[in-house]
Amino acid sequence: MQPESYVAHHYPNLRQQEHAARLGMWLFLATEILLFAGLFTGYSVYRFLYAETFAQASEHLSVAAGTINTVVLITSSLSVALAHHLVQHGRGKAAALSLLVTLGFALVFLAIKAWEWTHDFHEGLLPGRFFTNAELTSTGAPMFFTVYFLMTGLHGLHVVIGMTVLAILMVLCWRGAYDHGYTTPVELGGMYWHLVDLIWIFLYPLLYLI
Amino acid sequence: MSQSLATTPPAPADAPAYNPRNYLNAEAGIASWLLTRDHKRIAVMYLVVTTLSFALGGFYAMLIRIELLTPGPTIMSAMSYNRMFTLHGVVMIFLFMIPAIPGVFGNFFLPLMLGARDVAFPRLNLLSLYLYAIGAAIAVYGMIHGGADTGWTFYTPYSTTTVTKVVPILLGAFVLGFSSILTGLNFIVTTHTLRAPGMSWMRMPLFVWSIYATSVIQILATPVLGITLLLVAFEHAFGWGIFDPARGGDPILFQHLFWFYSHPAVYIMVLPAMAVMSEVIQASARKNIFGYKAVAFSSLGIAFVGFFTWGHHLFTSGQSTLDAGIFGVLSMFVGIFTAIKVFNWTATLYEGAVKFTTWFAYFCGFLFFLVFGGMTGIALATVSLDIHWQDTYFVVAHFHFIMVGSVIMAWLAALHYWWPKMFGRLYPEGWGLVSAVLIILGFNATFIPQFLLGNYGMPRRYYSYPERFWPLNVASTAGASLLAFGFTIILVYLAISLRWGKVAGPNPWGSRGFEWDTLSPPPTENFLENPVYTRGPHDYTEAPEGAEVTHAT
Amino acid sequence: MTTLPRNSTSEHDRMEHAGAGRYWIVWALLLLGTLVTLLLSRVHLPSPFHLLVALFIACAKSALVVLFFMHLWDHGGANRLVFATSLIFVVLLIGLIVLDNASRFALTNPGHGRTLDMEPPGPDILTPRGPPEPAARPPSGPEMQPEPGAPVRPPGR
Amino acid sequence: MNELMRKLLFLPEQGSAYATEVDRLHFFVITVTMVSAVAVAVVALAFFVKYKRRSERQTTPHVEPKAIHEVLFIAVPLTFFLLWFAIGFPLFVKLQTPPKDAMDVYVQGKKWMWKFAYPGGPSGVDVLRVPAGRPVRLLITSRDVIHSFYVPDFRLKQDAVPGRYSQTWFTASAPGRHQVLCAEYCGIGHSAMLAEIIAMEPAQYDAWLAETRRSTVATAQDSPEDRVDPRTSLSEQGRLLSGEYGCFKCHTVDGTRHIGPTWLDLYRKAEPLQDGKSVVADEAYLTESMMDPAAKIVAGYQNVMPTYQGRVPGPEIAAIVEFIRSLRTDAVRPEPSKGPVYVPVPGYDPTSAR
Repeated sequence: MQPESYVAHHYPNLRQQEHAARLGMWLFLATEILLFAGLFTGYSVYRFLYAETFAQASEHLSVAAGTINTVVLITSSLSVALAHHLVQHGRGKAAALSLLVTLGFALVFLAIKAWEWTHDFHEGLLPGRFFTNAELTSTGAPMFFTVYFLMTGLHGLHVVIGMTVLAILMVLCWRGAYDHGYTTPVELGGMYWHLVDLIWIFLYPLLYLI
Repeated sequence: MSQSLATTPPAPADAPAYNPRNYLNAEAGIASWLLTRDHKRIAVMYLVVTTLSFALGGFYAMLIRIELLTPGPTIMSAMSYNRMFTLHGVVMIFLFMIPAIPGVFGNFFLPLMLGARDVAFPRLNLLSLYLYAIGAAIAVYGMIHGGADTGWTFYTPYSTTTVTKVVPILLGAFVLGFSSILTGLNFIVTTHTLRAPGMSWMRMPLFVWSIYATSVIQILATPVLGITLLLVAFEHAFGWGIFDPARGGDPILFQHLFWFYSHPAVYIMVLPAMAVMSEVIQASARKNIFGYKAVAFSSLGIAFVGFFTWGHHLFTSGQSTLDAGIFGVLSMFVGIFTAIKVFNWTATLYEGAVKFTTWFAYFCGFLFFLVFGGMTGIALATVSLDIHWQDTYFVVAHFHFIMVGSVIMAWLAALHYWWPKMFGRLYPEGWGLVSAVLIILGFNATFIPQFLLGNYGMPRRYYSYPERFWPLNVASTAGASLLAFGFTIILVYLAISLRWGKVAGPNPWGSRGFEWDTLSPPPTENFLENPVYTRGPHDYTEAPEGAEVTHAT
Repeated sequence: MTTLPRNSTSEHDRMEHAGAGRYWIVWALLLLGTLVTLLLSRVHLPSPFHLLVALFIACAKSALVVLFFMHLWDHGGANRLVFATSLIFVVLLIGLIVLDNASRFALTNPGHGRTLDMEPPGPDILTPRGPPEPAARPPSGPEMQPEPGAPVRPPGR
Repeated sequence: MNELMRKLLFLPEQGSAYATEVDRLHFFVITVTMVSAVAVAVVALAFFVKYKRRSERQTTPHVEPKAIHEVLFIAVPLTFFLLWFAIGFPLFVKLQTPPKDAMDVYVQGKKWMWKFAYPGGPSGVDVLRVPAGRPVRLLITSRDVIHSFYVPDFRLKQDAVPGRYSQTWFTASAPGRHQVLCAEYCGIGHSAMLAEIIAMEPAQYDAWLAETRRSTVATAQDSPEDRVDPRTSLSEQGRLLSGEYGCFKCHTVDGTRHIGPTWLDLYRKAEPLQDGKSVVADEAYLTESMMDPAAKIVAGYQNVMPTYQGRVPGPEIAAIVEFIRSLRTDAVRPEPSKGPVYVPVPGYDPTSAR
């Protein structure tokens, strides 16, 4: 069940190595969580200071787009989880297809995001000094969009990175690299994608549903 | 020791052997170094780059001290001076103190102490070295093209409006942060998964405990700094206004986020120093530590509580009185954990067999700096006293004592203590003691006047100063020259001993730390046989050539 | 190996044998959570509850993702510890900073530079430094003194 | 005792009751610290002497500490630490809560000067007059970057953050002069951002305030364009305006070299430029240097001066140029406005200043 070729020289066995890889991934995800925590702190402080303005500014965002994107990301998380499940049962090709579905959802997500941003551009709903919207005049409105663009931007960047990782895994799955009981890379790549989903789960109510 | 006596061919006591097939000569050629995955080679490369950084930072420091020799302009303009102290801070903190001990000695000895063949992710380890190099390169690019004049604290809105090259410096620090994260990640996973048979948590050397605690901080704090520095760079480049008071932003928020990393960063620097010293004191006193659990858990305590004291940097910033109180009290608890260590180290000498060596001299210096630096830290946490001291030379002297003093002492102690293990040769003990005395005296002469300057009311980052501060500044500069002289001596004799030093043998100090069980220098695979541990480190209850295991702890 | 987590074998097996069914259930629950948040946001609950409910649902949803999609339900202690620790630090980071803003001397929060009764008379002193009207004031307006050594910036950029 | 400790520790004079209180805590903390540090050192030394290594093969017993040791190691320092905090924190709270009857002064930090304003006037630069014995609340803000208002004699410090006010307060115990420094790094002029608090007898202060208000009320309400007061000479106005715009942070009027060229004898002087040319400092050049400082940099100086384009109205430029013209070594000129010199003079009569 354990092909020796996967075990690095300094590990006694594959299980130990998987344990290490998983722990390493969780530690990495912890750093990602704290990276976003910096932005969430900024959000919290400014929402506290400009509570009403944030509520008004949030109404200029499209709740429909946000909701659809939430559904899209949640579903993409499902397909990644299924991919891992499939590859564990030796069905590499099916797993690759499942990852392809995920990539499709990710593209939909990015497309909707791009549409939203274009909309914001036209409305002048831009961060800081670029803010030109005439309807929102109170202090703090540009700050909302600063925070909004920073958070969705950083999240979007993670989506792109995640897509790259999943694309590579998809190719490897298709070639049958993980059909031998060694599925750690798929699991770790999946965890990264779930984190992207996780962060969006918080961004959605905080930005769209104030 | 016992178990690995089996793995180490017991060398005859009178003719210590130089291990001919070691990690240094296992492969030849530049590429074999640049592409290595051996933690020991990576450690040696870290040693080279951090030493270079230290020299660069020290050069800036000397320029600063010369400038402050007279109250008015001395050798440079105000603008150059502002850049000097910024670069001094950035180089010393991000390029030297944070990576120095974990990168060099953590990398080299953590696997050796755990009985592992390498760290958990050797490729990641090499990547972390390269990230260090890239980060350093970006920062150096920024320095060559004008440097930054913000101070290493990058306080907004100054840092977002200055015209100097602050963005490359920020990005450099950001990349260095990733290097630091990867190192920490590697150490944590190594400690969890690669302990050799018999190496239970309560048998781990104290060095490992402290490095583990350090890694926890690196993992949790560094990302916050990363995003904060990115935000500043972003704001400087595009003006999105997140910290811009003219757009309703809050510069104090920046200070919170910055110190959420940068206060724990002090422990990223000090904990490895404590790690080294816990080993050095046991080897010096030939005695197991007094209160193993207390010392081990106090490292974790420092790592944890150290996170919730960041607000003590903001006592005068306009932070709320309530928050100041919370942060003040929590700061006191960090002091407690440090006090536990100090008392336990001192008590370790009790019933020991103490020998005065160069590294023990550094231990004494370390204890002095830690006690005084720590005590002045407690005084600073006593909120109302901090009001007078905040942003004065008192703070400068305080943090130079507690983090620079202790890190340099530990770095030098580690270098001397482990030199025979790393390179198989001995340094000249006489010269070692001379330079140790010079450095400890020089350090005191540099920074004790600065405590007094702070009391007297001289704010930090002053290019020129009223004449009443003059004599103390001269004293400080004189001390700094002594310090520079001491470092030069060390550099020279260590370089010489690398080639012509006396061959050390596997264990010249008779230490019972686990890392001494293997050959000097260690072979690439660390141990000739897989070690199995039956008792804790630093067990001196039997004579060196004593028979096999009799009792396990 | 002493270092192997004690439950690692069973952990591995549990993961192997968990069916795909539970992923679909989790997915359905996540969609349900999204729907509930959306509907509740239309109800306009009073101020703090509004946020609290939204955050509670978000936490529940993310718990589902973490426990089942990311297998924390099956994984050993160290992984859980890592995740829990990171969350504690996030909460304390945000908590202590917002607490500062909430309990400060009120005028020390941004936006209070222009409170009327704080306005002292006299020429050119203490001009209100409150946040400007959006888009009304260029960033390096006449009040922000340009950095010395700066190339002269065109006003208004 | 108080004085001895203060001198030993190089602490500045105690200008307020608060300073004395804080110093008392300081002495307590420092004494305990020193005593305990020495105690640790003595114990370590005693161990070192007693337990010196006798042979390289020496063994030592395995010592496990008793729980009581570790408890003592924690409890003793913790008691002291918390005691200090318990004394220190109320003092801090006191500093954060100004008394209700305190008089207000608005303080504005600006690169690189301190501006002070009393509600109802007047306002001034770099000199703050306060009555001794009366509490003064400072509402501090900044105009550009963060500064920190630091008065060592009062053991007082509070950051000036742009866009909002922070507060602190003090009561000067006796008439005297106290230096103000900037403690938060703010750029090139950071170390030159000095000001002075002059504590006056309350009666003298009241008289000074009334007098100053009478004489400035007419100009104070005017718009900046009309600030050139026809009652004083143009060069005198130029001198005042130069102080207000912070020219003296970089330019001296006594011939010494500073960040910028001195103004003494500058008018009609041939200045060598960086590009090798030279220029005669006439009215045109002086005006251009204010509006576009980077255009012609005098050799040996850095391009650090900000532009004053749009910030200084025409009549004021004229006044400043006139002031520069008046600065000739052979001319009788008004007292140069240097930064305050820190000389604590006992019994100094502040009303005679300026």
